[in-house]
Amino acid sequence: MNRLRLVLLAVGGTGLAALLVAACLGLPGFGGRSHPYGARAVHASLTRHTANTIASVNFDQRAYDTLGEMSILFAAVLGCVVLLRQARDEHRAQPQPAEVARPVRRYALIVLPVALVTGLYVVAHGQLSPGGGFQGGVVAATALHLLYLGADYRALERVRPLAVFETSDALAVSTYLVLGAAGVLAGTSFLANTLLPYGTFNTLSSGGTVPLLNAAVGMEVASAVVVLLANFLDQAVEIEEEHGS
Amino acid sequence: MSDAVIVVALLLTAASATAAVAQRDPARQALVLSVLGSVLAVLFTVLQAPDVGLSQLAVGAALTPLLIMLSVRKVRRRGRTHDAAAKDGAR
Amino acid sequence: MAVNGWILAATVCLGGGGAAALWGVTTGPPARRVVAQNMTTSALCPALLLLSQGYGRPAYVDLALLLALLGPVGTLVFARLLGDDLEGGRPSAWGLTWTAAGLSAVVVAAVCAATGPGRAMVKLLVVGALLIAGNVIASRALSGGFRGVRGG
Amino acid sequence: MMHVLPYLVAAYIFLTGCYGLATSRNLIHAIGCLAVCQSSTYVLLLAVGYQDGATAPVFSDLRPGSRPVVDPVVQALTLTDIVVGATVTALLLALVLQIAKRHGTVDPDELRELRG
Repeated sequence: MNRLRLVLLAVGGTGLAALLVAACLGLPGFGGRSHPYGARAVHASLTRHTANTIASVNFDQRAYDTLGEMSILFAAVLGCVVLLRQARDEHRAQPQPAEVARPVRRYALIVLPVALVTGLYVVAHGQLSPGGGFQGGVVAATALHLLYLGADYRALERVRPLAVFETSDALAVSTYLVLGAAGVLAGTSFLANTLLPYGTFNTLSSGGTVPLLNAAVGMEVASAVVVLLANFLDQAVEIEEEHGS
Repeated sequence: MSDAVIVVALLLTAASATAAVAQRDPARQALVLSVLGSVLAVLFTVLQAPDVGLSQLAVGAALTPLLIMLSVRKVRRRGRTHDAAAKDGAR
Repeated sequence: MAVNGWILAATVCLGGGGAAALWGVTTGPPARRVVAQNMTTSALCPALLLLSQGYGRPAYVDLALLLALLGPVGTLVFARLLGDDLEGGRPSAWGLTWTAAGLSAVVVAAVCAATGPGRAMVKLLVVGALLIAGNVIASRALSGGFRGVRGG
Repeated sequence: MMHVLPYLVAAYIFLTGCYGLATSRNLIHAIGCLAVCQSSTYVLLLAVGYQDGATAPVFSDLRPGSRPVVDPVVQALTLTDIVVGATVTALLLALVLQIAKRHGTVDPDELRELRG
């Protein structure tokens, strides 16, 4: 049985490898000069005064894709919450308070605000410099969990009202939808970037609706990651099964 | 010159990916995955994609290993409490 | 492209440091693997700073900033959640730690000297401080920073 | 060689991940291998968009038009790819925790025996 499986894997893998190598040899060469889509995307981004072309592609030219991606994230977090909820045969055990060496505790408490500010900075400058809602949101959410490293899980639970984060997750998705629908009401199409003036190139308010959509995504990602990690931490640290069940 | 750094980053990525698959213990694999995440971020910088590099750093170097380690801890803790319960039952 | 000293230095840093860290993280007892994972941050973050200077793009410094912030956090997570495996062989690789801190300091000083005073330099100094502090603290945590953490 | 090397590396990473997935004895390890497979797609996409001697299409510290830039469309696609990949990993890990609770094992072979 096991040997049969390995033989099957070897045959399939060799065939796939041959096909992949053939496909690689047929691709346009690495580092080539011809990028027609790229040139057009850069041009469109510059006419709309968005300095970071990737943010322009994500939140303006292909904003509809980002809506789909947000829905995937939202649905996945919802699925995790349902899968990891406390079952009837489980109970919560109070975790023992942890002893953390003082330098580690001090480091965590000093870096926590620095990381939060960095996350906000990355979100806020998403349409100018590298960064954006996704990256900054994950950093801000990770920063909150420094409290778990510096102190213990109970300290984290005190400053993390989960209901608030769940609400803000849903609120951010709705904000994105409302901003998209506002385009329809204004007489253009869904998620069209025609609502706001484009502003001065390379300033925080440039790019029309890009900074707003970016902020909504940042809020959604940050809340989603906090909720996700909270559920996993609950499972790993607090929830125990009844003995002998 | 810029080719040399791309080649080094690519080879390092391939080596980390191989190492991540070869580690059979999930906890040790999580360590290698976090190295793979950081190396990928450098590769993306070299390929002139800093946005993607930032995202890979946040997700690959911190979030994914953390989730895997928490799952490993849960599965191990489950095993421990079950063994203890089985011993109590035998007694 | 002409020969660029910054990119050359980054290639050496990336190749040498990355290969050493990868070898360390795949072999040996668990304690040594976590130390090697910590050294990845100290090897790759200076490489990112050198690349940012080599490509002439100050915006790339954000990557080094994020790695300097999140790398030690990741190591602390491993130190915390692998607590049981690390019992017994508490690693104390202080020689390696201070070598890595020295490398980071040299790279940050060199890039600072090349950019000159201004806001960019403040950012570089923040990255350097975070990198060195994070590296030292993570080493401290690995050599016994989380004692008796079972329930939490 | 240089004009196909990145594509070949992406293909190699994908195949390595597949090998790990097929021979895995632990579902958590299999999810790690899936993460390796996902990373091959990032390498492939970014390699397609690269241009020799170009720089990132981010104009916060660059005058537009002063240097050639790489393709931003594939970078935006990769960004989406990474976020969706992370959520898939999280969802699969949650499923594995459920399996561990219901069946008491995370070894795929033992799971098959349980059902039979």
